[in-house]
Amino acid sequence: MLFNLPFITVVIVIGLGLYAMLYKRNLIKIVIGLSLVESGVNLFLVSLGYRNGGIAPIYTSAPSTHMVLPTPQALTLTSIVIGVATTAMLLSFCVVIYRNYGTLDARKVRRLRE
Amino acid sequence: MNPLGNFTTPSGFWNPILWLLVFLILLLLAYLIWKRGEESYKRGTMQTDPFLSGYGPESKEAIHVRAGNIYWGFTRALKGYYSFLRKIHTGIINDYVGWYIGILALMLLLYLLWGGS
Amino acid sequence: MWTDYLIWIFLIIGLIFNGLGTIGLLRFPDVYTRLHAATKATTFGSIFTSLAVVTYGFSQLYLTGNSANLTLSLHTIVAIAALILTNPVGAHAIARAAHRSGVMPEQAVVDKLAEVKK
Amino acid sequence: MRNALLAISLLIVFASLLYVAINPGDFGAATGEHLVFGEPKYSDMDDYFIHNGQNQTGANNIVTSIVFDYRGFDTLGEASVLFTAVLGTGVALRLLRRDRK
Amino acid sequence: MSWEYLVNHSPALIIIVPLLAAFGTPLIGRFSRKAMYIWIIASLTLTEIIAIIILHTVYISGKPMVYVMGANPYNMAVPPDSGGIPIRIIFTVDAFSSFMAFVASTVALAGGIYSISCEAQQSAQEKYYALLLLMLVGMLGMVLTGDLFNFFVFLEINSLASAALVSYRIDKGLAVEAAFKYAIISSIGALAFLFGIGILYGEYDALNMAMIASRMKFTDLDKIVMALFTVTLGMKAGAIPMHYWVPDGYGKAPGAISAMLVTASQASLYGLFRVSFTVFGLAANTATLGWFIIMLGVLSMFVGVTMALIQHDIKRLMAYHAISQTGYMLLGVGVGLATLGTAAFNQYGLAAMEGGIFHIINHAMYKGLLFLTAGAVIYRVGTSDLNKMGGLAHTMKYTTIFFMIGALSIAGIPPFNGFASKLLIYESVYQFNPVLSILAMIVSILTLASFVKVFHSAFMGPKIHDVKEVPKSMLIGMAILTFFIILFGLFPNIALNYLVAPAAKALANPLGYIARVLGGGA
Amino acid sequence: MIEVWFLAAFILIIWIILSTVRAVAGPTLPDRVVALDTINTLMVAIMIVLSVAYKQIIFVDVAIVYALLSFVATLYIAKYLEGGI
Amino acid sequence: MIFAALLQLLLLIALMVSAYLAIKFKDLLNCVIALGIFSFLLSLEFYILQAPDVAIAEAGIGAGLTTAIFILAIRSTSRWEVEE
Amino acid sequence: MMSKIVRTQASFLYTLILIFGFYIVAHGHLTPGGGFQGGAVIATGIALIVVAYKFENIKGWVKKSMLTTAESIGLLAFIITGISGIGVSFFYNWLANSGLLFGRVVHYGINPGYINTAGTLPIMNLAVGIEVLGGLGVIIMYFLHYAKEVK
Amino acid sequence: MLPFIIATLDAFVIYLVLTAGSGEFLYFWSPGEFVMGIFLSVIVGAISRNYLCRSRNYRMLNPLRWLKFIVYGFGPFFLAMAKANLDVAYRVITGKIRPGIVKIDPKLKTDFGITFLANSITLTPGTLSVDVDEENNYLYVHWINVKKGQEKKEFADCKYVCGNFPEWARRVAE
Repeated sequence: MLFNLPFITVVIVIGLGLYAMLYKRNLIKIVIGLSLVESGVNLFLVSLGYRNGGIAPIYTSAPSTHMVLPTPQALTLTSIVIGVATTAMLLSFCVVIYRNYGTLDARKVRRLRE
Repeated sequence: MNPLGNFTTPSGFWNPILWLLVFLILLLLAYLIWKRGEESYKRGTMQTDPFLSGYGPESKEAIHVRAGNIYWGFTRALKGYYSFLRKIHTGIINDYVGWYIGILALMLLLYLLWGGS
Repeated sequence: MWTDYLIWIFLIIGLIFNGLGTIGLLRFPDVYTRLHAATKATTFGSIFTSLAVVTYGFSQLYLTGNSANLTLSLHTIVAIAALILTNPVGAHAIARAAHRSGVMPEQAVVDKLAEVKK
Repeated sequence: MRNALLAISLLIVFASLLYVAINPGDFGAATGEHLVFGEPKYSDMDDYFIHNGQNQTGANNIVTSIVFDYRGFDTLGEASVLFTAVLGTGVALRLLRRDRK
Repeated sequence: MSWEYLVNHSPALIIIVPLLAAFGTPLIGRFSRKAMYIWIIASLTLTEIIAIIILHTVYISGKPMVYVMGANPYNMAVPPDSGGIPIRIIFTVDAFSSFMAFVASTVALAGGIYSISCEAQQSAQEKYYALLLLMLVGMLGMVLTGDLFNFFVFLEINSLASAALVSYRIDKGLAVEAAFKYAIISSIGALAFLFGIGILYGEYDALNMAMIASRMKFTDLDKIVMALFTVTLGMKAGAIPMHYWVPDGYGKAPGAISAMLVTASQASLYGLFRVSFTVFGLAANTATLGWFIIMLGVLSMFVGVTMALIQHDIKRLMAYHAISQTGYMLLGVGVGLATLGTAAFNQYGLAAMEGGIFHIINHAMYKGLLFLTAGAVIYRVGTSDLNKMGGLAHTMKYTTIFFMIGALSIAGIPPFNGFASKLLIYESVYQFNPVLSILAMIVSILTLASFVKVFHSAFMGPKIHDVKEVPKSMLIGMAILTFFIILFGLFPNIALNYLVAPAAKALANPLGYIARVLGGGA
Repeated sequence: MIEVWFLAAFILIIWIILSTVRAVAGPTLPDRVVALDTINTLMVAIMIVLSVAYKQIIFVDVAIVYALLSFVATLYIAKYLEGGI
Repeated sequence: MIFAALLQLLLLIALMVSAYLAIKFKDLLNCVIALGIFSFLLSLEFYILQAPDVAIAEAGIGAGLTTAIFILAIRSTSRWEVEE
Repeated sequence: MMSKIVRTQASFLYTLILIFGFYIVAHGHLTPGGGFQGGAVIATGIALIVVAYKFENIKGWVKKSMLTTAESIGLLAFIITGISGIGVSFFYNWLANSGLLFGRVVHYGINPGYINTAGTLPIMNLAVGIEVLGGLGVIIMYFLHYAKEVK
Repeated sequence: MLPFIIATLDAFVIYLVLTAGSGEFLYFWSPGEFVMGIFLSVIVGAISRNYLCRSRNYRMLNPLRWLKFIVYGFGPFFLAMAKANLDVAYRVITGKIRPGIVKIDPKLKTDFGITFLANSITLTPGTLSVDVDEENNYLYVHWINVKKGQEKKEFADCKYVCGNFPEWARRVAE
């Protein structure tokens, strides 16, 4: 019914993130692009595990036992924490680079080349 | 499984101990030949200094060939190649990602068109 | 059951006020007036939609006796409390920050705070 | 030149990922090897978790029982990643002597 | 009983020991620095011992060890009531894995001992050592695990710890720039890897490599997954068009970390081989993949070495050599992959793979040694610019000897270990395609040339710097690696028969791997 | 009865999208923050409503987390604008 | 059930729009706000896909802490994407 | 420093966020949530305190060393809980269905959720919660210190 | 010690509200929840004691004040809020506004009182507290419809701005 729309959204979000990583010159913008890609992958994992009409994989007083697949959710949890860790570290690098170079422009942050 | 034995390669074998023995014998031979050389030279006298048409030798720091000058001819000969290499090493992070994406795209094309069983 | 009608009423009130808040957010001229619309109306609307849920929970508790519905109602009440505690402070912080960052109220007849600043 | 090549490769990658995402069954074609939203093809591993997770670990929340029991080792790795990131942030943002005001 | 217990649980213990040490290090480092050193070295040594135990066990039994996290009993890969599917995270330790684990722990031990003097002046040392241990954990996990998502997690640990360690010398911001680039590129790679895992999960509802391999149908989606995996792991290994982070990262990291980064790259290479042989090897026609890897390898060899010739920064030069040497391994294993399943495989493909795999251990050892000597030089001279060096052989005798051994080894001069593996690669690749072999030899010559350059400009010539020999712990670190170089150089049979041949056979036999995991309990 | 809750959620998400318009258009930064704040509040409402729609009482916890935490992000932006931090 | 599907449709469209916004603006603070909105919407999407664990994690980490870290980082660097 | 209103309200909300975070941590095996989510909520509470007050005050109240200690201790507790099952295998859940602490037997099907279940899972949840609150909190503190102390 | 006990009890009460309906023994709470709640509350109390009772002001311990608070919350406050929303609705539809920022002097002394008042003001008709004077507790209020004549005065009349909320704030908080 949804024409795989969640997957298509995932791909568009990943595409936007990759676009930002390729064409934007600001380092923080690149980090934002990276976190977009990562959110896209997370959404991909969760929507892989969805079963039509399923309920959350938790036994409570809900009547049904037709549940969505739990494994992708566990994987996504791991992925989210890894994502925030990566983002924090990259941003700390950005801060130090700005302090030493006085800029965040990728075209100027290239003292290492050849 | 003799650790000292030789191992076979697709077209032969290799035994480092044997090689080492041969090498040592050759070294001995070389030493003997060297020993037979002129013995009248004395170290530390004028005899061992280079003769530069009367001028004294330059200071040692000056004659030390710096790293940037070694293989100058080689790099000069391959100038076009090296200028290309220097051009693609931009050091811009976007290009790093770009190369990755480019190779990924190439690979995807390759696999989707030719790869597979 | 009569609670169904109550739920309907609550939901409709909530949705209308939320919508009014959103429209106010779009229509008003400057940050402060938008904050008026956004904070008051959406908080009020959300409280009413949540009250519908609380009503539902209690009615189900009465009907079925399942204590899970009590949890539903209590948690919703906690959520309402959290909303009431956070939203006005957030609005206040935004307003203050906006004023300090130099966004002046439009069409203002008086601005005592700006006078103090000078 | 550079931008054109980049755009082409981005498009290729995008198209390939879109190929993953689009289910031809929606448009009348034969499916079978494509991902379909809402209808996973195999689900034996997850059905095992759903049916036995509660008995074996005693947790009502199957996700938690996966995160901490069946795949607990992943969680250890994840915690280590967070630890690593904290250490990395600390290393990068440590104050050298000359940095102090 | 306890010995057997230790052996049985060694795949878990090898992860637990360094991880526990890493978690404890910040606490201990707060009290006493000396206690922290002892703690670090003890844990690294223990890890090394366990690695040797695993190596021995796998060699003796001749089949992969299986360790299931959280199962009762520990080796029950497939629960009886599950209908033949693995549920938990399974560590599958075959010969190749155990051998990589040995390499990683050896280099880490050398690096740890080396760092004690080398980083003595820096602040935040407890973080440094904790990160070093975590990096080791990442490598060990990557090589030991049999689960794709777990591989991803350890890949991330490895990447983040490496990036953090690269940025350790934040002085001028150069190291941080390198670390930023490395972290960005490895994160995007890891996300691509995760996306691939997601596709595989969606298709086959499994995360275990053996399970996926047994269900593999090689549809179009799997081709996309294969592209994502190979490109990502190739990038992490430093193959050429995606190598840009390598000179930055290797060049700016502290000495011991450069040596460990080499091993980290080898671990990624392991992942590449594991994925392409075990996961895709059964269903896919691997000729395309093999040729692709060969092309990457040849490009890496040639471009790497020619770029190295014009460098005047000692560590960047070595980093380009690392790329070039990675090319050899890709070449060797690529030939094996291209011939997999044909009659030629037994003729020379297996030998090429052996050469490639043997080159991994040799490369890790001698490149590690070279980076350690470069670190020693920088430690004393204070600069990494070759133009400002000279005459170090006058005072730093041991360092010079170590450097010579490393340089001769990397250039493939007999009797050091580089020769043995290169010989295997040359001969087998010659039978596959003579041009490639000749190219490989040319690259070897150029390697020698560029190390002559380093040797000449840094160690020969008049005495410019008035420096002393480096402290003892750095020498010990270098000596450990030198010992293995000479050992494997003089007795290549030890390595070949005990380590490399089982590894190559294990890699070439995905069916055995699958059967070991899925074929029931003990 | 279930349809009612879904309908309510649907209407609420229309309001969210309308608020996103302010986030797009908002001339100044505080305007966008106001839009963010509005979206948060509406989101809490949606979550509470949907938890009944899905008959899952435990889903309300997510809404509480939302209500408590979204506020922190607002405060950070506000403090930046004040020139604090 | 038609409303459930429509709800998800609108949500996904909003998700795409906010992702676009997050990379469109020149003022990085605006980007961060858009990223926050993206995180909220993503969390709601997780919620609708019956993954409350992930939704809580995304709400707590993605919406709360990541925004805070981004703003602290922007505070230490520069607010504008193109300097000068 | 934010205004007096924000500060006062933050002080109230701090307790609420903290206990709610711990509620999420402790009920990880029954309701959505767990160590990571609860830890993140608590860390956000710390971030709230950090943002509401002046930097000079925060330096005295929220200590980096305390947070890193919490992180290390949480991780050590987590891995030791994992190791405690090594009589059978690493990460073996030996407490589940044992009748001991957190060992109440649960059968397949719907139940209202008893906290005394799931064996080592609640212990691990608590350990991870402590770790995550320390880790994420100290990240915020690092950034804040760098922004303020470096010229 | 007192702050610790207060914080612990506060946390424990919230925990009990959150876990109500969990048990069979006390109908509302199971013994396990009780033990866990006490354990967690002690931790929370230890962490947050310095924040909850920052002002060392224990007036709010009086149960009478809680009663007043509840009466206020469901009585005048709720009515004012409903009125506020009708007001906003009116202004949204017609667009009739006459905004301005005025200063009021509510004559409150404690932090809690001023916070209470400011939050009430923000949620009630046509007003939004923008800033607060740290020493004198003056409130700066954004008024959406400034009454004619009020803009001239130094302090606007509380009666027009916020009705009798300052009285309530004094009753509850001071």
